Amino acid sequence: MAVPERATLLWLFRTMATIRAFEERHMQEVNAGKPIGGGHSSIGEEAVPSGVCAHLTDRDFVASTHRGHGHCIAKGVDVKGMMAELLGRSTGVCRGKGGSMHIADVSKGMLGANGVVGSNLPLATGAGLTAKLRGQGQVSVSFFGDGASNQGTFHESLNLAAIWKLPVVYVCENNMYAESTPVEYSTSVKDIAQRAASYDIPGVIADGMDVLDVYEKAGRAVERARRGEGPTLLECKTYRYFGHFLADDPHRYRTKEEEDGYRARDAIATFKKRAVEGKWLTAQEMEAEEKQAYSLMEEAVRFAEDSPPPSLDDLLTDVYVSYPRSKA
Amino acid sequence: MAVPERATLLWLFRTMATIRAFEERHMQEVNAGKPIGGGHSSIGEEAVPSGVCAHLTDRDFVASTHRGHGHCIAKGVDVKGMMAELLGRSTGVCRGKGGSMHIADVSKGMLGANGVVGSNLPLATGAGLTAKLRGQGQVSVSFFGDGASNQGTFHESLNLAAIWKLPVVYVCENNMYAESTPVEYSTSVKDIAQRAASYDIPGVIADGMDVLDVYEKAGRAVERARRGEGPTLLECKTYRYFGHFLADDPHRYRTKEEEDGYRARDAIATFKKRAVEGKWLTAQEMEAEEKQAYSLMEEAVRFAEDSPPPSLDDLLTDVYVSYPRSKA
Amino acid sequence: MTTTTATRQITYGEAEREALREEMRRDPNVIIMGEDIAGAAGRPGFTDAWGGPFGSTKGLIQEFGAERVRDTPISEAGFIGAAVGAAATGMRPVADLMFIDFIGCCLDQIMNNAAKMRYMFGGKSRMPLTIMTRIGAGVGSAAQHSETLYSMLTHLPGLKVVAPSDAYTAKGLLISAIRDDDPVIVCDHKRLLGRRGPVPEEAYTWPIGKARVLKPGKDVTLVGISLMTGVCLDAAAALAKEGVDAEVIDLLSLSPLDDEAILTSVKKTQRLVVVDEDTPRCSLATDIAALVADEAFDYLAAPVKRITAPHTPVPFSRVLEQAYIPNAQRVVDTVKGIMG
Amino acid sequence: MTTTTATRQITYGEAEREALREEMRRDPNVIIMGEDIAGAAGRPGFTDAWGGPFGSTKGLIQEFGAERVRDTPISEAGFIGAAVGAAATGMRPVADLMFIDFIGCCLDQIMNNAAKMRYMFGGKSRMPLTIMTRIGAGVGSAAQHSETLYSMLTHLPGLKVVAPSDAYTAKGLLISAIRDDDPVIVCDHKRLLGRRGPVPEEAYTWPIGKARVLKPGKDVTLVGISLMTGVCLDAAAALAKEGVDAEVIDLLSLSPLDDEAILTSVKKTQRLVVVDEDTPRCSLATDIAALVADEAFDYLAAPVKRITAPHTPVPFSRVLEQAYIPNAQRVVDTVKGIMG
Ligand SMILES: Cc1ncc(C[n+]2csc(CCOP(=O)(O)OP(=O)(O)O)c2C)c(N)n1
Ligand SMILES: Cc1ncc(C[n+]2csc(CCOP(=O)(O)OP(=O)(O)O)c2C)c(N)n1
Ligand SMILES: [Mg+2]
Ligand SMILES: [Mg+2]
Repeated sequence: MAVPERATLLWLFRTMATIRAFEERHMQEVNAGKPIGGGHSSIGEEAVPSGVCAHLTDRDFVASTHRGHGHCIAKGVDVKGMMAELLGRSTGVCRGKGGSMHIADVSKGMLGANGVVGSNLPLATGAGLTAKLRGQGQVSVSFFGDGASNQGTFHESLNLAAIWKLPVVYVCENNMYAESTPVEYSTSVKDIAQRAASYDIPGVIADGMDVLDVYEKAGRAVERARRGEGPTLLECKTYRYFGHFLADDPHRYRTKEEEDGYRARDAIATFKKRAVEGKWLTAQEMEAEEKQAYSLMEEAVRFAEDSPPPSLDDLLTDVYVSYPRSKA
Repeated sequence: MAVPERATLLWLFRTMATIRAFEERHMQEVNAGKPIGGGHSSIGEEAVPSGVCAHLTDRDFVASTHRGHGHCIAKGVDVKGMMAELLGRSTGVCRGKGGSMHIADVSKGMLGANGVVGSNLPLATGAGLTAKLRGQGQVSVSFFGDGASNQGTFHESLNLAAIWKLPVVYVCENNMYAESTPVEYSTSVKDIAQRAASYDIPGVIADGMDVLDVYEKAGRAVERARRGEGPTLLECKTYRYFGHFLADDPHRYRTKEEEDGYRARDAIATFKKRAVEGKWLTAQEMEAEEKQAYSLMEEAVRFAEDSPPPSLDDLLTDVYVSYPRSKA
Repeated sequence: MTTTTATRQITYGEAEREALREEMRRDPNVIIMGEDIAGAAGRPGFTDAWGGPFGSTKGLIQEFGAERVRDTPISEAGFIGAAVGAAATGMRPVADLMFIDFIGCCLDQIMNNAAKMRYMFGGKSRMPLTIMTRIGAGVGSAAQHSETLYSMLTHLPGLKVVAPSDAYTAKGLLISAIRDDDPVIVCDHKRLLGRRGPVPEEAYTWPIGKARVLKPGKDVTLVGISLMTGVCLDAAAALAKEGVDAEVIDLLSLSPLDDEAILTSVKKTQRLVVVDEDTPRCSLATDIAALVADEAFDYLAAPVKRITAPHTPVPFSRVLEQAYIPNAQRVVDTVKGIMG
Repeated sequence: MTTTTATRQITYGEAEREALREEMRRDPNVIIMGEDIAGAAGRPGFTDAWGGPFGSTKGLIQEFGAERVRDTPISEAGFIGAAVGAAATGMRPVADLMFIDFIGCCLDQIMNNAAKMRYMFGGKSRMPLTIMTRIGAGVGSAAQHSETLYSMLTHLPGLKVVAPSDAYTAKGLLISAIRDDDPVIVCDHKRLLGRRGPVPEEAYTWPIGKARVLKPGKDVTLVGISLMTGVCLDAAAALAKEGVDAEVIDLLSLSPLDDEAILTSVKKTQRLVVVDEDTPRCSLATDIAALVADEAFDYLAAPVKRITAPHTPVPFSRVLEQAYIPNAQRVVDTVKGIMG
């Protein structure tokens, strides 16, 4: 494996650190009872969106899941606008109307988190169709979970993308659980990548705890897509450190030992160690990045809290309202 | 390949001949403008339901498609009641309320033709669940087309049956077309059986123009299911001689040569030839069976035409009717 | 706006094809996707085998090619969801859902993505998606191919729903739907597709949200939808012979609803009968009745009546199917019952 | 039948769990299927990790085992369709659809198979299927987890739809649903699940199709559904202080509808306000208004009023979400407006 260039390494680290800082800060706010509705933390999985989105620009598309904060950040969505969104403020990226499960910024090619498991795969496929029809080398990425790989939309989307040779990368974030359900129960194959055989497309497994492995394999898939050779199914084996949502206690369905095993391979810590050992980046500059990420979150929370909530008029905007006329 | 015993051979031949006679007679009625709504002919595909259902009893289940007459006959549904159904009579197996696309006889384990492509796979899966919970060795079969194999229900059903080891045989009748759409356009794999890899279950290809090949391979799948070893995906390569529905001219999307090629391998004619050559059955007894099948159809049409249509009261029965009260 | 001076007569289906052709010429972002909309996809030597199950897209692939007139596998959630994704990223797709009865295969994409994205994203996205689909009983296709069902979609915020009643409105509404930045469902009654009527050759729009009065009258308001508009006109003609002067409103848009047109008419006639082929519960029929019982209450001289299909699936046998569908006689009888 | 003499208080969710347990003991054909209804499926040492996302099935797997309390993958069309197939072949399954917002993933199985088979097959099959699902806004889950949506299902012939309003009716209706030979959708409001109320320990049924009068009154009829029944009671209490005597009907069954109960009440009070958290178009609110505008027209003294959510998706921000949901103040104001 070739080591990416310094700017890329720095971007990968910064992105992972920003995601983690964001998720931690958000968790803190949720625990303080601020945003109702909670949210799904992606702590532990930072390497996946970072390694994939490193290959994308604002002109490429991402369709995301209920666990979407990391995808947003890696796709370049403004962190302050995100925090304001999660706190339901009018300055949120969705003006406070979407919240965690529908956070989006179409101007960045981020087509939204999605509260319906499996629902984003057709969306990403359609974005891939746009890319193909436009012919400008854009690429579309769907992130989805191991659980989502059992939805019918997975099958229909991969078949469509395969027969139409669409520039889509289907990234399965296999964190081994769908809520409390272990993947070995829900899923009839050991590796989800194996399902690529049903579509005659490449099925690739990456170590989702190793950002460089994800980066390399996603790079190949994105390049293949940009060249017009069609879709790839990329399975990233990863782990969420916390519960399914913030109030969920994961020890009801998995062992502490299993968790410790993954935490010992923490993507950020491992990267730091390797970067120092390989003299790619210095410990100081990485610590500075981390500090910077945490202080950005302070700023983001302050920004959000200083922002007003939406006005009541916003209830009826952004949708044609026909009935009852102006009475709702 | 071991030649089945004489009674089985006779059953296979009689069933194929009955299906063909039924479809021809129905076509005649449709062309005479009798049943409105037409129907989907299965002429050319007779070997598939015959070879599969030879392994089933009334206690086993079949879930069928829009092209369901053959499945009904092979599953033992009364031919007179079927003809009456297609002509909309009160003596029809569904009392005239279902018609060709919903013809059913639950008492025979025939859970219905189905007008929604792909919709029967979950039904058959559920019947397989019943079979498993009952623990009496029942088996469930889903027939579906090449087109249906691109529906999400295919994926969800096969995954469920695989993880739960349900006694279900998924029989893909690959007749190379879904309406006018060739399978090589719609489907990302050469052989649909290949998709079994996504579920870690056997994927088997049978020659759907050869009833003995279907019989043998279906037998293995049914036995596996009865033993509690789980589902099989059995792809039968076959061909419909006529259009998608009776008014469809198939020469708008396929060549006469292709058709001729399949007709030259006609399942009934081939079987006859081999049976005579192998001295399994005599030409005379097979001709008698065919004659018998055609005269059964005369009888069936007469029965149907002598039967009254449903009474207007039937509009509101067989469903709770709440509203508007007794006013419809 | 309620009539046309065109003299050329074409069918409803041809009118829609013309709308598609004109919009595809006008805007390269317009594409069509659906099962067998061209046919024989990818088969050398067999272009345009079907041109759509109802011929609505016949001839378009020759002019616009297979990239823009795109046959799909049988994967409603997949390809309609892909149309949603394409619309979110700058295309203006028209997706063909063969029968509205198949809505359950793809409703999630329509209700959770297409209908909600603009609102959920704080207005920062557009969803210029059109879905064409076929409704209605009467052709012997039984329970899974004969539903009307538009009431279910009208229930959903974020969707616009229209139901043309003739060739003229079919073309105008389809063009409006394609140009609209919100998702629009166009419900075509299978028994209207072959009917001829005057249609201008050039592109024109019929505004979404606008009903029309097809026959003015002073004694009772009949609201018709899709095929039922013709039933209302027949009933009005029969009623005229008996001295009852019915006003016939052709609803055309189900969402948004032209409540002004309905209220104005009922305030004049003081009586309302809604004729709707959909099943009765939580339907367009109840919707319009409820509107009037609230906002025109003081004008009403008689109970508000609804004539609908019964609350059952569609039966196969012809005698039952005919009894299932509302007809002019039922309208006449109902009107007489409230004229007293 | 409208009250219970029980004194034991348990939550709505516990009442449902009791109903499930009692019916599973009573009939070995009763099974439950759904995502995480036990949890940690197949993982040695971790039985019943969740007991359902809302705890409704907690403890059942210990008694009935994983064959009958069956966790499923995320495959709504697959497992709900499998429940339909199991019901058609002799089981009596209860399928758990986590949120009604996911109905679009499996509607085809419900509307084209479960709802129609009995009719299509000429009455020769049964469909003893129960689907439990969660409705309603107010917990900050935004547009894709907060819908009410039962109106869409009520529209469909062949389905029965119920919406309990407290622990007592939750248990009685769930038992009725399980014993019913037609498919029944049980809509549980998420904000009711934790509320306590008196519930008898033994099994009992609340008849499907039967509403109840929770507070008699003579001036105006308030019809509430699910959580909105409580809103009606609050409004009635506030109105009483102002001298308005409101009758509160708790609808409970949406399909079939207890039209007798509604008509009897409105004929007495002459005024109707329907309070429905669902969006307004083609909804239960219009359905009930239309019924009354037809069949109790001669008794009505004022316009028929509907109080509903606006015709928009559910917004996230708490201030907007609170404004979205109908409340007692709106009911009071509306009633005052028609008391004239
Ligand atoms: C269609 C649908 N079914 C069920 C749910 C409830 N739900 C939300 S997240 C989730 C688990 C998803 O698992 P996976 O796809 O592996 O993603 P992860 O949460 O592990 O990131 C479930 C069942 C949903 N949101 N949508
Ligand atoms: C969900 C759905 N989509 C589309 C249709 C229309 N339709 C009916 S049959 C058919 C083709 C089915 O092809 P296949 O599964 O190969 O079966 P075959 O007709 O070849 O037996 C289509 C598209 C339908 N009935 N249901
Ligand atoms: Mg997961
Ligand atoms: Mg086929």
